[in-house]
Amino acid sequence: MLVTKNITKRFPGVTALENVSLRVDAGKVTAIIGENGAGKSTLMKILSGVYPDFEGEIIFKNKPVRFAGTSDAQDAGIAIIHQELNLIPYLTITENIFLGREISNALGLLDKKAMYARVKKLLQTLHLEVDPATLVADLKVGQQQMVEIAKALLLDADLIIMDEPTSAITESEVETLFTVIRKLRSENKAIVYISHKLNELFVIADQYIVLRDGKTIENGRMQNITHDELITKMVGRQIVPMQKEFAGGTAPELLRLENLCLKQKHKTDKLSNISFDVKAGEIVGIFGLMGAGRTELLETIFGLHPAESSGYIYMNNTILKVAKPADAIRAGIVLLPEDRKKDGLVLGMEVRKNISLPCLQQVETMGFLNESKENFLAKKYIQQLGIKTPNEKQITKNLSGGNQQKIVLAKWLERNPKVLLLDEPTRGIDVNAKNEMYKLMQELAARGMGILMVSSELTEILTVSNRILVMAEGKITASFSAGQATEDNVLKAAISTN
Amino acid sequence: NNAGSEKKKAKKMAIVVSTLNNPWFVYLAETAAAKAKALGYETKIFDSQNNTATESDNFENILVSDYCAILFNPTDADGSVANVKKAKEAGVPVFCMDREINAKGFATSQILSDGFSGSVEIAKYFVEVLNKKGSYVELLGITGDNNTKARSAGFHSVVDNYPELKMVAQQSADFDRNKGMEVMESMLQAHPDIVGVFCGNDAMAMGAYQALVGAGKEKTVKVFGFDGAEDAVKSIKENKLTATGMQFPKIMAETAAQYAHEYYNGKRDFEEKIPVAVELVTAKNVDNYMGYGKK
Amino acid sequence: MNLALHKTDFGKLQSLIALFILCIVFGLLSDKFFTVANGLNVMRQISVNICIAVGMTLVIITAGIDLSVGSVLALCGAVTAGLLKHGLAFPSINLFVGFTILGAVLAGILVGGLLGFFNGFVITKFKVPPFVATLAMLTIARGLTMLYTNGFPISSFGESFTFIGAGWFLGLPVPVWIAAVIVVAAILVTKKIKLGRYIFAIGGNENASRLSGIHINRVKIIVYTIAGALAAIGGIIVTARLDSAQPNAGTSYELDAIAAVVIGGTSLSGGRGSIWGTVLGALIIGVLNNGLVLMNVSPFWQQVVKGGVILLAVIIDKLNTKNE
Amino acid sequence: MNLALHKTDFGKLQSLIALFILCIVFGLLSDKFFTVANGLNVMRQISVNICIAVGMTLVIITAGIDLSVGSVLALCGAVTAGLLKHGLAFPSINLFVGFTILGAVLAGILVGGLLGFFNGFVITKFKVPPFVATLAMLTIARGLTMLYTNGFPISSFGESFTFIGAGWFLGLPVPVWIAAVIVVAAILVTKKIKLGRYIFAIGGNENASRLSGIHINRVKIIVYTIAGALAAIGGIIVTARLDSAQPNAGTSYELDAIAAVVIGGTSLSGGRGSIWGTVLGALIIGVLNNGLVLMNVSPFWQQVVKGGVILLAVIIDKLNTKNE
Ligand SMILES: Nc1ncnc2c1ncn2[C@@H]1O[C@H](COP(=O)(O)OP(=O)(O)OP(=O)(O)O)[C@@H](O)[C@H]1O
Ligand SMILES: Nc1ncnc2c1ncn2[C@@H]1O[C@H](COP(=O)(O)OP(=O)(O)OP(=O)(O)O)[C@@H](O)[C@H]1O
Ligand SMILES: [Mg+2]
Ligand SMILES: [Mg+2]
Repeated sequence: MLVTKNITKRFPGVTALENVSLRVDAGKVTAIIGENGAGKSTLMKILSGVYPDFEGEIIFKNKPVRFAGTSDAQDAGIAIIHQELNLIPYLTITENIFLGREISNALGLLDKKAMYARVKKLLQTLHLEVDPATLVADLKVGQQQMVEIAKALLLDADLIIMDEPTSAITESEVETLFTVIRKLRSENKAIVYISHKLNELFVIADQYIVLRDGKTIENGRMQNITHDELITKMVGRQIVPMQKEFAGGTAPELLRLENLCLKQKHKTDKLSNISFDVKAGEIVGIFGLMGAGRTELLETIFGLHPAESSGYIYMNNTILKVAKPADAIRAGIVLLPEDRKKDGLVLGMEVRKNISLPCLQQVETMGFLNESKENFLAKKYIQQLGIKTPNEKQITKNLSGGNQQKIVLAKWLERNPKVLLLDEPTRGIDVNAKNEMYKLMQELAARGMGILMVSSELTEILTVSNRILVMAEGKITASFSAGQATEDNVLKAAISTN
Repeated sequence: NNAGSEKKKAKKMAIVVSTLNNPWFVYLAETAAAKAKALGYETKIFDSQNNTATESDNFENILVSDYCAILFNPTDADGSVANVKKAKEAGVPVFCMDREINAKGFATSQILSDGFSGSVEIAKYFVEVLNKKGSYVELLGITGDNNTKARSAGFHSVVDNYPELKMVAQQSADFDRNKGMEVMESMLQAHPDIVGVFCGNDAMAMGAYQALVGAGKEKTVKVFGFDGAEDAVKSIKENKLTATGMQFPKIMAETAAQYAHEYYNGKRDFEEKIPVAVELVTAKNVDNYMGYGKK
Repeated sequence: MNLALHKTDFGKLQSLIALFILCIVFGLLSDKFFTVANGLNVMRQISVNICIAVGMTLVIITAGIDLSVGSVLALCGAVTAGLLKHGLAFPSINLFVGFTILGAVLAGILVGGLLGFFNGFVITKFKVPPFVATLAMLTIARGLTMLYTNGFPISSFGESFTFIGAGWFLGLPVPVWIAAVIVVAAILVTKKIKLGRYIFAIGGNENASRLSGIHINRVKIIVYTIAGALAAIGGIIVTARLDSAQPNAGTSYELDAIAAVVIGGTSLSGGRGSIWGTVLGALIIGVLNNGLVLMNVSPFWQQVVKGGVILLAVIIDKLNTKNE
Repeated sequence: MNLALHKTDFGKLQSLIALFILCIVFGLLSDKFFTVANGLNVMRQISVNICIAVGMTLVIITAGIDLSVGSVLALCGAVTAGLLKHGLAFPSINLFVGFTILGAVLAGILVGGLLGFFNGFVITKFKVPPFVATLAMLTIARGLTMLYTNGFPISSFGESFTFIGAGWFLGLPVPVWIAAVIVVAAILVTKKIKLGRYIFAIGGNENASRLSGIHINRVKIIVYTIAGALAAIGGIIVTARLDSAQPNAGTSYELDAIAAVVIGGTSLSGGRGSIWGTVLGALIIGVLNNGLVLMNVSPFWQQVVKGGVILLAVIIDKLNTKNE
């Protein structure tokens, strides 16, 4: 279906791709795997016409092609789901999905009914229960992710590229996505699938291609390789999976919530009577299906909904008034938000400036910002978290998705907070980095930090948490100690609503 | 003549002035208002912001709220005609102050200060002071403005007959004191040898003088203004400005108000055009004058 | 975010409240306010601003801005007037072209369209920020107007032309009809056809729109061209109304237009807004100017009050939208 | 986005090229251009615009805008002049307060700061778009100026005050020194202290900044206050230079200031920009005004040429930045 020969792409200061040659077959799901910054997205952007200027050639359906723009690629029959969401916030779901290919009637007037109907069907196949007339701005990341998928499906292209389509969605949505993919495969379409969730690949992928540092390392069939071999190939060495040791337990209580509620007009409350505590050195995992209210929970603790929220937050047994994030931060509570693009980073700013933003006082000397201190700080975390960037002066926007995520974490660590709120902390992070992240979390916990982690990855929750809370429709439906928790009793609790 | 048949309107006069962004017109408007009040009328001042369209809006608004007369300082001799027409059709008498409208039989009376012949007077004195030779520069007012055109035209109608008086630069400074200064500063760089400046109004003249002081040329370069503003008269007394054209906003405003009053009391036959001469103010006769008028 | 959502839905409604309050107040303070004659006055007076503001709305929704409308208005008014009055003369080849009213009007609109096209071209092809590009056009067009008119007005064209600005049709002033047609057309464009959809998309997220294969530049150029043409129509109305083309007509009209757009709830950062809102914004400004003049407020105080009221109007708006 | 990156790095350099070309051209066309006297002349003339544009730069980097600077300038100039000339009189309690020059100047700056604070307050607390809030302040402040001065200038304060605007110090005009101090201070603020960093962060991504614990509102209010105070300083300089406070001073200065900022490579969408660039922008505009007068270009043509050159300046800039 598609063959690339010696594709090379350079950015100022970085060679993202170097002589990449690969082939993608019809009727197969080809997984592209590699560490953060390996060049996966860049390659996909080239295939889909986002970057018209590159060295090397692309042969699509046995014809050499060179796309001047995305519309060319679309016309040729290549659709892509970008890693970063690309939706128009103030247009509805329908308007977004049909953007650029609206249905107009003879008079040139938009046929809104037809489009609405079409989208409603599309969303049904994806089990996304929202009105197609909803503004995208009002969807959560997960829901937006599904809209992106729908958008790609509408094209019914011959080659569909999915760059980390599942980074923001939960198992149930992943399942629906997979049924869709299987259908496409049966229709003899080619699918390129990028994900850092390796076990997904073993479920859905037929063959794999490993990218490392912008070079193709190897490719083969999924059957003939094991989980660990795959990891070794991407990272280039063995990695030791984190071993969980039970901390916390008797440690003093750090954060306590009492009857935390979050009202919303003409709707059922997003949170109702949430009460639990987090002990020093404890990692509490919160699991739930998309829309369970986990994000709102963290946001409320962090002081983002002062007007609508009620209930009490205690820090070390003293009541804490959080009217705005600054209050929470002062008290030692920090949040790693769910949507790094919107809430996490100033993308236009240099890496070092993003890292130092919340802790500028640390890099001051006599009231003046001290550049060398700042660079030192930045370098420290680039090194500690293995952030892949030419230097600390790189514009954050130019970093790969996963590396951006690491920066969001880095910027909080320097403040060494007492309580760390993590909303989907490993979204878009590669296995190795993930593993490092888990180790880091334990290390921090060991230092007496309390960690509250929201994740849609059940395995992740089970690996790191000392205690697991399950949320559904704004309520806590169950609580397990790490010992008791198993895949299915957690999932049950997540689905049951009472 | 529908004079008799009219029902008595309320004793309210509207004063429509081309702009309040310039002290001279503020003075014109306020004197008119004061006089009308003294004659027992309610008054309201309307600012046309140098925009004939805004002037139309003002007229329309006036015509729905029964005023008995409009004391009018037009924004443009041609553009304002339509507005005066509208007023006449609505049976509201219009008395023009200072600036005319280029149409007969619409305004009940026009009490005009003749910018053209005023600047002719200044020009004559200009020629005399510079005794017929030397290079000079001119500062124009807002481009496209009536007074800008009239005053410049009057000035050149005289000065251009003296080949040895050479205008080396002609720039606009928007009737603005600061602009006047800055443009003058730059012109002095290009033409250090000038002996005179003619300015479209006193604000620019004062600015130009400031620039000359800055360049240490205030003694060698003669500055001529127009309007008879307080600052200008004062500075002529102090031998800073050389001359200005004294207009008599007080006289024009008060005459207009007086006429409107007489019209209200039934008088109908007015002289359609009453020119109010612009008098040349120089160091010699300055003592007879004060800001905007005679002592 | 939600705020934003509600803004687009109810923004108009909010400004509507502000407008009502304003009318009530003026109604109480001046018996002249609620007369038919005065109502028609206000409508006639805002119609030019509406023509301009509609174009401005489209531009602003694409996250752009057009500062040149005021002087484009002046130039096109002058051109139409000039062609009507003197036609086109080419002495060299002693050719003279006379113009019918329709011809002159179309020529004026064409010129406006071309100037707008130029704006769009510079903005898209050379990536000049709209603010700078149109600021430059503001001075250029003003200069051209002065050159074309030598700074002198062009006047008196006779009834059949002045009809456009001063005439009546079915009990309403002609300018009001023109404005109405433009508004309806613009609402169609924004709500019913692709172009409108793309305008919003580009303003909402230019990059995403490009990835969806929209021809960003083409759309933008079209929008600026429309804005130019609408400014031209405004210029023709003004000229006809005064029976005279003033070389410094339209000075600082861009501010009134932008104010109408923003008060109408269109966001200057693009992606959100509505024609309907803009109309309300223009009404608020028009009623304000009219009411203050009817009441006996001194011109100096008028400025203070006007500023204050505009502020209040928007604050009321915001306060209502806050508690979603 | 790389564009963006390079823009911030080299933007200044680019405008520098434009400036050079401009100077060369004028140098060739007029032998008077490259004289010390004229150089000082230009510097003196742009110093007021620089005062204003520096404040404007900070505001624009936060993704805001301040249209009120022109009339704030006028009001503060008038207040200073009034206090100098007539002091403060409270007849009721027959109290009279005279003002020293320093006192009057500080009072003027204070008023400017307060007006700016009010802008910031309305913008942050009531979420009024900066454009509307400051547009309202534009009319309000102008009205207050007219009320305070009754529309008449306040003049002649004597040598020691006019020194501020017309005096010389170490071979440079005093206004140039004042502007220089302000520029240096502003560069320090933007590059060397927390506040500056926050200003950029807020403009770049307000959400992320809030979640990083930055007090958005506080920072914004500070910025608008600074802008107001700087406008006031500009007003005092103008008043001192003319030895007279003109009620209509500063009309449409906001456009010149914004033009300087944008030509200097600061993005109106916020997050990017530099004081240094703004200074270059102001220089380009100043040189342009000066050069055109030196060459005695007719006022009509001047406007056309000016617009064209500004356009070219920015285009050159862009073309150079394109090929990263
Ligand atoms: N616009 C750009 N400018 C400069 N460098 C870039 C740009 N885009 C990507 N890069 C660099 O190219 C390399 C590959 O980036 P890419 O996004 O393809 O990685 P990736 O494999 O998708 O990583 P991830 O798994 O985190 O998404 C990275 O080092 C990144 O910093
Ligand atoms: N912006 C919004 N407007 C309206 N409803 C919303 C909005 N965001 C979330 N919701 C609803 O509020 C509830 C909580 O959603 P939220 O996404 O916070 O839960 P979550 O478990 O964090 O989901 P996710 O895993 O996607 O973060 C859900 O019913 C969701 O549909
Ligand atoms: Mg990627
Ligand atoms: Mg969430």
